[in-house]
Amino acid sequence: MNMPGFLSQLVAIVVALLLAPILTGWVNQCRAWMQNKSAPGLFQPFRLLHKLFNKESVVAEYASPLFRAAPYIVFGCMLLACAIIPALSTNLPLSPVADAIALVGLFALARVFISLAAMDVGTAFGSLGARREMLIGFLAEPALLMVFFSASLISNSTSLTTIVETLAHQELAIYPSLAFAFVAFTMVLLAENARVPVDNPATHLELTMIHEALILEYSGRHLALIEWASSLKLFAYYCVGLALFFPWGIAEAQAPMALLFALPALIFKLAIGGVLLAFLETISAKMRIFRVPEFLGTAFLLAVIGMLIHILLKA
Amino acid sequence: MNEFFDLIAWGHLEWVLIAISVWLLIGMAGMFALRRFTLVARVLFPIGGMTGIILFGAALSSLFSDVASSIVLPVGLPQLPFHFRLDSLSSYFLMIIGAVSAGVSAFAAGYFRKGEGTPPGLLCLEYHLFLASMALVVLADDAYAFMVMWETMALSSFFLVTANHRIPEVRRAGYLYLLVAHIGAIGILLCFGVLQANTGDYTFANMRAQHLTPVWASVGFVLALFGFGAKAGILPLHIWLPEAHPAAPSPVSALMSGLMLKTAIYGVLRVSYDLLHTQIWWWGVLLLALGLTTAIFGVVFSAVQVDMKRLLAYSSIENIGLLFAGTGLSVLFSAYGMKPMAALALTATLYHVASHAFFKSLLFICTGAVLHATSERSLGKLGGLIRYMPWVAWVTLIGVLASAGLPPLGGFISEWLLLQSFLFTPGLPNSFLNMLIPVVAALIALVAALAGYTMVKFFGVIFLGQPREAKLSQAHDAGMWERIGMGWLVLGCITLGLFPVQFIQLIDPVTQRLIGAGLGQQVADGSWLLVPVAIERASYGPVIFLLGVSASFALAYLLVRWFYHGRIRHAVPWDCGFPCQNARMQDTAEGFGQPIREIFAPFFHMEKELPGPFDNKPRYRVTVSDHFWYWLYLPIAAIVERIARLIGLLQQGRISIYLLYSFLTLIAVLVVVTLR
Amino acid sequence: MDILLLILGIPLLGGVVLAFTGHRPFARDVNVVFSLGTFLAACALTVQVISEGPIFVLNKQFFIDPLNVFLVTLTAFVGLTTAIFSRPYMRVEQDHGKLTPGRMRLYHCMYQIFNFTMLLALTTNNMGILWVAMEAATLTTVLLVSLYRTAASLEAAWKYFILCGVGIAQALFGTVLLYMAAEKVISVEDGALLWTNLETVKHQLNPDIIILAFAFLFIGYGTKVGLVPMHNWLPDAHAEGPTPVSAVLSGLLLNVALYAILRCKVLTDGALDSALASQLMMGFGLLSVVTAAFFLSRQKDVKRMFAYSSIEHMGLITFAFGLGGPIAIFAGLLHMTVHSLIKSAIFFAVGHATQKAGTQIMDDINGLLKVSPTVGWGLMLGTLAILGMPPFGVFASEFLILTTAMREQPWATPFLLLALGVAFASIFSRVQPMVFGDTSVKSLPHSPALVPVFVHLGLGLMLGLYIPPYLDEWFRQAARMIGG
Amino acid sequence: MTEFLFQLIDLFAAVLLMVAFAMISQRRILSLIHLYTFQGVVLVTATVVVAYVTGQHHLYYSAALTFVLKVVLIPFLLHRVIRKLNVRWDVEPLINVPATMLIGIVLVIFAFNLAQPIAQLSSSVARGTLGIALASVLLSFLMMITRSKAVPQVIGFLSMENGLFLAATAATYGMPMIVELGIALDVLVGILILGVFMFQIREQFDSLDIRHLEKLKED
Repeated sequence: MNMPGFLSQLVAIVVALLLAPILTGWVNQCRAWMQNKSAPGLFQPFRLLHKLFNKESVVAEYASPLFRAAPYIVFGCMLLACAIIPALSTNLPLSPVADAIALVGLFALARVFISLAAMDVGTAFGSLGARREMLIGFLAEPALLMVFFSASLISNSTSLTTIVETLAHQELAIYPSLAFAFVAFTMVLLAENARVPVDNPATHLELTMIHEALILEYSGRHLALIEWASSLKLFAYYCVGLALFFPWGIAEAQAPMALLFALPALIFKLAIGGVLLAFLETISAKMRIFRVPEFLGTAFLLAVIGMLIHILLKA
Repeated sequence: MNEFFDLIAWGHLEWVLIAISVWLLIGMAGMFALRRFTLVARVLFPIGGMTGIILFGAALSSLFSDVASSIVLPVGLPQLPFHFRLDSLSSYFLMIIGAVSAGVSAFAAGYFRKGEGTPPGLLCLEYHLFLASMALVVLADDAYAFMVMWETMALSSFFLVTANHRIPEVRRAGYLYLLVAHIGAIGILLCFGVLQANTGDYTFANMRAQHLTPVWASVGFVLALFGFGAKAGILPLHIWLPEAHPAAPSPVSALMSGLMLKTAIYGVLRVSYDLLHTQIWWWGVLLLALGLTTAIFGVVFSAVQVDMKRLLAYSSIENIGLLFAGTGLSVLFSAYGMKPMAALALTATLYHVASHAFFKSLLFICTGAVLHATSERSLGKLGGLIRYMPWVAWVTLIGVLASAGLPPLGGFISEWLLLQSFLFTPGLPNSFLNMLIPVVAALIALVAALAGYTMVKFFGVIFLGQPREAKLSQAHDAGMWERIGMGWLVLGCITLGLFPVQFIQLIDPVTQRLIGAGLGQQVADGSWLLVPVAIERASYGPVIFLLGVSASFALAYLLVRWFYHGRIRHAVPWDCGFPCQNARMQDTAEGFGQPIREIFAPFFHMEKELPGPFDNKPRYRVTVSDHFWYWLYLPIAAIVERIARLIGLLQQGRISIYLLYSFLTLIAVLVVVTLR
Repeated sequence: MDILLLILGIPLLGGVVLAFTGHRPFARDVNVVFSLGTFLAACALTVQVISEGPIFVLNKQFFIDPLNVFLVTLTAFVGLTTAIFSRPYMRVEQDHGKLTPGRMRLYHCMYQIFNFTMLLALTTNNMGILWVAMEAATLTTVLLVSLYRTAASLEAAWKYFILCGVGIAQALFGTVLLYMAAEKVISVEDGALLWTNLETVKHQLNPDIIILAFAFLFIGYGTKVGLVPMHNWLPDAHAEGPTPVSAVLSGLLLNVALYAILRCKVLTDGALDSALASQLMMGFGLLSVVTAAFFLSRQKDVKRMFAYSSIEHMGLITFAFGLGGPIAIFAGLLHMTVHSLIKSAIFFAVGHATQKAGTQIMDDINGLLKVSPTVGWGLMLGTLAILGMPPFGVFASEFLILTTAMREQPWATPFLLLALGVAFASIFSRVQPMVFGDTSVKSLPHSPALVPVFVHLGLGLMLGLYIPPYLDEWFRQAARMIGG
Repeated sequence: MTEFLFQLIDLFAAVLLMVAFAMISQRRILSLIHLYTFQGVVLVTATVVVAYVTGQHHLYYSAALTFVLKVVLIPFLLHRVIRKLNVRWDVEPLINVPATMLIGIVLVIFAFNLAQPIAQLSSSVARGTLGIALASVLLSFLMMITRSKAVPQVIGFLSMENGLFLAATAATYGMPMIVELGIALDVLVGILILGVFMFQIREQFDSLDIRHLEKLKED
């Protein structure tokens, strides 16, 4: 692979690793502000990770190797995901490795492993969490896929870079289909990243928790990896959303220098996105677990309708 | 590589036939060593596995040198001796049969135990007869040979299913299976009756030469769909499948699910692409609709099963549905003359044929191993086996990932290709179909995701968590032969997952032959990237994908160790500080299926038994069964019963009445002949 | 001394001999010996026909042509195997006190005479003699059916006699009309009833008379074929008679009756311009197939069930002949052959099974595989074969019939599909528990004679995979003759 | 003279038909047998006349055969049977007599319509009687259907055979001799067997009412 390509790839990965926890911290901070709480610092997540890494990790006595491997696998998946999503530049040598569909597959892989790990210890909460996680997954995945498809139908491609390039380059056009897709995508994002109204990461209440139940048995470095992975996941979703719906400012393959302008653009977009997310989380209330299928079903339908509209209006 | 193939390029068909006859000989040998267990299990079955590999090699090489060779055996009907022909389509399926059967035979060598109902020699005979007839079905080049082999396949597998016929359920399952198979076979037979077009010449060559009117062609196609659908377990002819697969010994279920169902796909392809020249668009729609309905039905049902083999059986129904959908899409495309798209869809289908063959037989033999270790089939009584049989567990995990359609394994690639081909459909001239497509794609995505759900349940409940029964701690890991078989199949799954480019080169001749287009050239460019159309459009590189994940895995591992530490402490699980944990508190299989039951409630025919608020022995029971029993099969049975009763009234034993019948018949016939 | 007369003479002589010695213990072997003689003679005849072609003897009173040569051999063969089978079978029956020595004498005597009458019906060239032979066959089998002298067997025999007697009477009327039509064309001196003569002048026969004659002949002989709705005697006779008799009834007598119809059909088709005869045969054939299939699903008695299956198959064969065309008729002839082989094999196996279990009620017969694997497999394979599972010959013929019907008479195929499906479901659901599963009965003193079963099944298997060239040639010539 | 003889043949045929009707209406078994014998006599005479008119010598033989068989032997056997089993009592038909008669008349018309066109084609002098023959065959068939005791049923069977014989004579001056012999033999053996059966039925069911023979059926 050529040198600038390698460079931008490396930059993308490092940026992802660094920005992801900050994004999480930023979202928490905004939410705290909106809820009139005193906010933790922007770098709180890094401190948390550092603390956890330092702790020794306590593992259930009859946990299988799968349990200990899972965090690394999940982390790996999320890192790869961030590496192939054109957040800063479309000149990513790794990008052809996995297109939009493969990206969804990647998320699914991570989800399967974390759920299996949760079942491995064999506690009541673990299996409960695994079940709920898979329940959300099997509804969110197709919805996400449909979102990608309505973008792919416009750009006649499932490769993320091509999608971004086509969307970014053509003169400004209104895509109703993309509007639908955007709403759907937002709902999926909320569900996938364990956000209110689907899940509330801030509680360990048996009736409500999903993501927390999954990682209940983890501690120390394993927990740290998982936390990092989940913030990477949030970051990845943001980048996907930005790439699909606000692809402006992303550097082209031809112009390596554009990276310098791409980074501030990205940070700016992320910041706004964070505020919006915090806002959403603040105004909406946690819903009962059995309503989640309806929520995600709506997202799914919206995405499908988006595709239909595209085919109807050829736009 | 290729010069090696050139070396043995002479007479692929002969090689194939030699391999098949070796199988038959082994069967005969089993007949003579009826009760000599060690000989049968440790010698004959491994030889059968070897033969499978030979078949695999022969078929592979014939795929590379794409020349159809045929042979006529001096058996069969006088004017219609058995014709056999080895073209790319048949060699592709032969290759899969050979490869998969090799693994399954090796497993079977270690699987069959002493004193299980049928004597081992007989099992050996039926088993190898089954393999041989499957191979010959794919080879057959005239209707009679095809039908004979087809029914022999059904018959031998029936006897294998009923190997343990002391159990009434097994008998019932076998009966149901053979009945559906036979009725389906009659359908296929009638289809050939249409295709031969009154020439009285039943060779496929003649059928290819015929040019049928669209009406007759459609009649033939529908009959074929009925017949092959019955064998494949397409809705609503699927009921035999979830009965027969659990009843059969695991290697047999592996063969049935992994290979026999594929022969039905082969039949559909053979009829609709080879024997019939032109496709009509609504055939494709029909296939698509049936396939998707079946797929969703299958996956939803498999998600709520509590018997591990039933779960896999329903998942087979789901995969068959996907295969039919893919076929339907390619038929649709080729009906509109969009050859490259048709080739893409067909490639996806054939790829899935291969990967499903591997991972499903792998999963089935894994359940076999579990069954032997624990003698438990119900998920509710398993759990935690990864500690006692780690080998089987990890092998199963790979199968599960492949079956869940996750990258970087085989199942994902076929679904990926299928979805790619769906993204082409806006090119279709028919706008109504264009509208259809997003829905279809969405459904496929849904099915794939649900498959993931099911597979997590399958693996998690069997192997993870704590053992739900005390005896499970005595479970032993698989033996040598079983490991060899599993290892071989795992190898297949991984290869299919990591080297799609190379494997599509094998599918290329098939699509070239059937459709006249193929992905071979296109794909060959990016050797590590799978590029079906153009690099801008879509690409996927499993190897790099795997490398990426594992690299970051390793990186994270090392860095953590480097900057921090690797200290670890073992303790009782925390579980929110819950004091008294026991295995019964884990999610049961029913529990895991419950959300699906709630969401897809209309799919199921459920009987619930809920505890009242005040009963001191509260009991919760829910049984899920198939609507089609109550909508279709029981009514049919009732109607037949009623008609039979009415006809029975004809014969009430009074001789005067009998005489009256004859008398009236005589009068009637006389009237007829005089009025002529 | 002509071989043809030898074939007729041996069983007749056997009948006479056994009429005096039939009650002795060695009579069983004598019976086998005579049947063997008949069979050997038939083989010799076959060889002669293969070498020299059609034969006439006694100024054309008897003849052998492609249509009846294989039937003659088949009859002699099944007669032999049935005799072999009945050795241990009847011995056991006698031990059980079901039969007195006198009855054994009657049985052996009548068995030979019955063979004689069937061979006579097959080989005679004279339509009148054909009728006489058919009637005689009825009389002998009536005695055989009523052999046990139980109330049920008497009832069955009575019904058999009355129904078939009346039917046969219609056939006689038909024969008279045939004669009437014939004597206008052929002078009475050179045999106006000789089939060969009629066949040469069939185009000149008066259609009005011939069609009427055919109506009577079809009803008459059709009663013996067991076509619905004249079939009512058949299940009773099969169920209540001794099993060897059921075997020969199903395996041979029905064939011979159908053979008679075929002979008449050839003449009718020649005389008529319309295909009325074929339509009649198709209609009655289809009716029989469907009705019998539905009857099957309610049976409790195993022999009765297989009797209905015989009706079904006879219906199918009749339908095939009605269908016409070289392939369908070829298939019909093939089906006649294989059906008689397989069905008699099934009856052999069933006989042993019922003797073991001591009942004919299927619900009381379980786990044959456990008590005697050979009987079990014999029954299972036989059933699968008769249900049209390849590679047995039945499948070959059904394959040809159905594929031809699909393009010739598409309207009929749904009925056939339905009937075959119902028949499969009904029979197999009964037989499977009989063969499989567990049981507690113990085996019998005399070892069962299972060689016949497996020889028959083997032949049935062979005909599914390989048909000898001369047999094929006969089938084709016969098909040409019948197809006109 | 021959004219008169021809009319005589037709007269005999008519008598046969009448006898058939009489049999349907007749209730007493004994007189049924008498009627059967009488039918035989008429048949023989008719045959003789035809033989005389046409000079067909083999008709004399078959007439003699018929006489021996149907006028002497079979009636004698029947008499013995009913004396042994003493069943000379009345039998009530399943359908009452007038109805049967009506059906019979319809049958006769049907038979005539059926036979006329063919009879024209016959070269026989007695061609007119073909219809009558067919009619009496059908009538005996009807009788067998309606009667519910064994003996009348057998008699119906036999008189049907008579009708057939008449048909043979009328249409074609009788069948070839060999066939005639065969038929006669069959009839004789048949009646013997039936006789034996009647004794066994009697001892099994201690009655000759065939309504006891209804055990074998689909349930």
